[in-house]
Amino acid sequence: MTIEDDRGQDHSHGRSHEHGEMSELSDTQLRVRSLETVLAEKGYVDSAALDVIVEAYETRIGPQNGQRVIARAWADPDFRAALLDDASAAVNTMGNVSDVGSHLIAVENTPEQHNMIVCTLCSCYPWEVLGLPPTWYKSVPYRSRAVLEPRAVLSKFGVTLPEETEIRVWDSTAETRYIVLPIRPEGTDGWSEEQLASLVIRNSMIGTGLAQRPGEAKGDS
Amino acid sequence: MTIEDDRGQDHSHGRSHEHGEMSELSDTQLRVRSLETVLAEKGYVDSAALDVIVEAYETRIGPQNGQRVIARAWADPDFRAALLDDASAAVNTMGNVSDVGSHLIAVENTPEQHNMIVCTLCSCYPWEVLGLPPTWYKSVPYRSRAVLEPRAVLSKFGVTLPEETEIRVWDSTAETRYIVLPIRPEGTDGWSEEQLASLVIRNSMIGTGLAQRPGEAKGDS
Amino acid sequence: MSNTIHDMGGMHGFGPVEEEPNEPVFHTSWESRVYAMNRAMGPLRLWTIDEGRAAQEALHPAVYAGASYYQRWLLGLEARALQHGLVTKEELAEGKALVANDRPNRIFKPEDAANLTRGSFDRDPQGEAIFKPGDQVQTLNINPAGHTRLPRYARDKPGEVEAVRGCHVFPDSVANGKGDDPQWLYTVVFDGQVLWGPDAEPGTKISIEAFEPYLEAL
Amino acid sequence: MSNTIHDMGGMHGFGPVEEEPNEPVFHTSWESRVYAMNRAMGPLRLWTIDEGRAAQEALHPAVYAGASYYQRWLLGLEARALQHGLVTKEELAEGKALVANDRPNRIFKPEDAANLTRGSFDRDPQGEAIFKPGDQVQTLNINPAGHTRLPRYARDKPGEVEAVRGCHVFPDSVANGKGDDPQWLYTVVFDGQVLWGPDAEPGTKISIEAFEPYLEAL
Repeated sequence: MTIEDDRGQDHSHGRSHEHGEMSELSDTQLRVRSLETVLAEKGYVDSAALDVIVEAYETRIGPQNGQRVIARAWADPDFRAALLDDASAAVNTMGNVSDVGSHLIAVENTPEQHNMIVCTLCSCYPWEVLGLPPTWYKSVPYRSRAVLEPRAVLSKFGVTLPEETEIRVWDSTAETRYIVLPIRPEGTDGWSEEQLASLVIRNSMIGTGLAQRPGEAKGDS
Repeated sequence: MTIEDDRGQDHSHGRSHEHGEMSELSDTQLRVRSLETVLAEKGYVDSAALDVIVEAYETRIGPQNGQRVIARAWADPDFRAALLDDASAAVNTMGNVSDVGSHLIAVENTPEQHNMIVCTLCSCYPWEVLGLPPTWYKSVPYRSRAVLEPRAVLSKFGVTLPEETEIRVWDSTAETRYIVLPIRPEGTDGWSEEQLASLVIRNSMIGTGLAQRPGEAKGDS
Repeated sequence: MSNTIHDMGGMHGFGPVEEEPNEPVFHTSWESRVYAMNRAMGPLRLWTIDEGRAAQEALHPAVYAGASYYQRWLLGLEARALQHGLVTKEELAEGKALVANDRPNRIFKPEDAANLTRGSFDRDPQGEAIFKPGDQVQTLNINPAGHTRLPRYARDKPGEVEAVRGCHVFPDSVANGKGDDPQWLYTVVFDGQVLWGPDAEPGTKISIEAFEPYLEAL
Repeated sequence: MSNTIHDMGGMHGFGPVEEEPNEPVFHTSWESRVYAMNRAMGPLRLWTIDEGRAAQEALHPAVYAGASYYQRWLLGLEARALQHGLVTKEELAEGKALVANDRPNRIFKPEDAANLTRGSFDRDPQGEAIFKPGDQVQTLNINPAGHTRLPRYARDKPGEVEAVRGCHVFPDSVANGKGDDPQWLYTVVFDGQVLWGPDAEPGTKISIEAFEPYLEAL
């Protein structure tokens, strides 16, 4: 075990821990290749299928699915009600995104309650509608802090809410999966679903962000 | 960060973690030397004084001090009463061991109650009477387990007590320090303090052992 | 295991939350292979999702806290593949198959990736749900040696049942090799002050998904 | 910090307790130098014992759980020496003094080692002790960002005061730079079942040394 600290290097937290260091990445890479080779030779995985899974998450299954869900909920009050009643069923009526499992739950932000999702015990995430989680969501800082100091975490994401707004943290400790329905931004009357979707940043569906206002630069998250 | 696991190596727990690996020991060694050199050059430490401190713990300040305390408590009822009343004061009357600070407490094993000492938050230990703690006492397995499953821990040390005996774990969370007064073994009537001291193994003063019986081979702990 | 480092809700010391601008889906190709292998082997039903979690929870805390997310997935997958006898240590060390095996009848094929839907965890209930929304409950103080999904910070605390989420596979049973043992699942909400005392941020509520055996009526 | 990995009472996953036969006092010379430096710098009164603990608690959990005992002491001592401006990073990297400093008036000399007695933590009380042996108390549910000596497993639990241990320096104050703030110290004993629920081993009691501000009357 190499001892590490903060002396001049950023070894003990943050990205270096999350992504490993170059010299060690190659160890890991060799180890992954070895595991895949053995599993494939023994007939447990089909490497071509792995390629297709990777491609699916790099292209098809991502936050764009959730953006369309949220935009429709903003545009269509019946869909909004259906979504809040049974998110799995409602999303599956949209047809052209990947089916979602039985346990999706949508929670609605209001001026009275802001919702925020975490999985303290592992990294549960509604990947059918949001794709794979970002590194920060899976990171030990987020998992440890979100339930204890959600306002402090929100402020790291640039989100400051009025004192009167209750912060509600949902710890995904079972197979239910949560998506946040953010507040529809003002100044969007009459917007199409496609226009509305452009305001739905990924973090707004996790609760660590708000939907963008019209004209606000679209961030990556 | 190198990832490690149990695949063929004992990297993830036990002694390799406690003592480091050879290639890394030398890193640590250089780092220690650097720190000592700088502190000495700047006048914060005197390397000759460090030598004397090391020598003191390698020779003078060790479990032999506690053994004499326990032996006297077994041999002398007045001393036993004084020890249980105020262990610091009682030990300091013995004169020829290093003075102990104000906060030593002796707890007596009986057939009804077996005492066991731990420091879950760091590694507090009565070094004035027992010397420096053994590695297992400072280790994360002992610190995490002793308060939750003391009987299971005791059994790892070969100590099995009757169900009726209550196990009392003392977590040293402040500057008080605990020494266990073990049960005097049978068959020692009329023994001298010196003879009695030979039965007091170190672990019996921590509570992870019992005093040895006459004729029992003396272990290192 | 239950009280391991993975149960980190409310712990300090892990550093600040840091967002990466323009983060890619995968940072390296090995990350994507690790993820895809884990996904592809799920449908083989050699183990459950909770066994997968338990394999990661069994990592030494220094490894768990120091490894990246996909490094943990790699270590967990290796551990399960070894435990289930799918591969041997020698094969992993040499990077090739050395011993014959009973090949699975059906493996995940490229065409299966068209529908990566999650399986359902709903199961037929063994009885009526004991609690209903609005009920006041106390979480139990459990510290099992095996897997559980009741986090430490939410044990032995009073809360309110907010919703009944159906009857699901019980992780504390299935991950410990004792079958589905389906249990009612509830959303139980706690006041921040109840969980954290005066150090809680004001105006916060935290909920967990709690299986019925975690709860007793208040 | 409070809820960091150092607060590990009741955690699982660290492996078995293993005793080393014929263990030496120090395994390597660097271990002995690290220990001796820490001891020798204590009397300089540049920091308190609780600041020393806090410096180790601030290590990343992966480092804390993976380092050996004396590696942690080394990292803690380096951190304090840097924080207090005794040394610079450049000096540690080069292994020699590069900048002048205000030398301490008095350092630990060889003759001081004749008496390595611990200092006293007794302080004059600020008031009468509130509790006496036999009193039933409840530990508070605190989760401070700063240093504390109330372990997580013993928070928010009922126990009994068994002894009054005098009035001591209060770690939660002194380690956070707020002075001694002396507080009464008690031994508080808990039933194993109260701390761990039905998973407790039968017939066990666990005590902590609890400062008065950790307690309220029951």
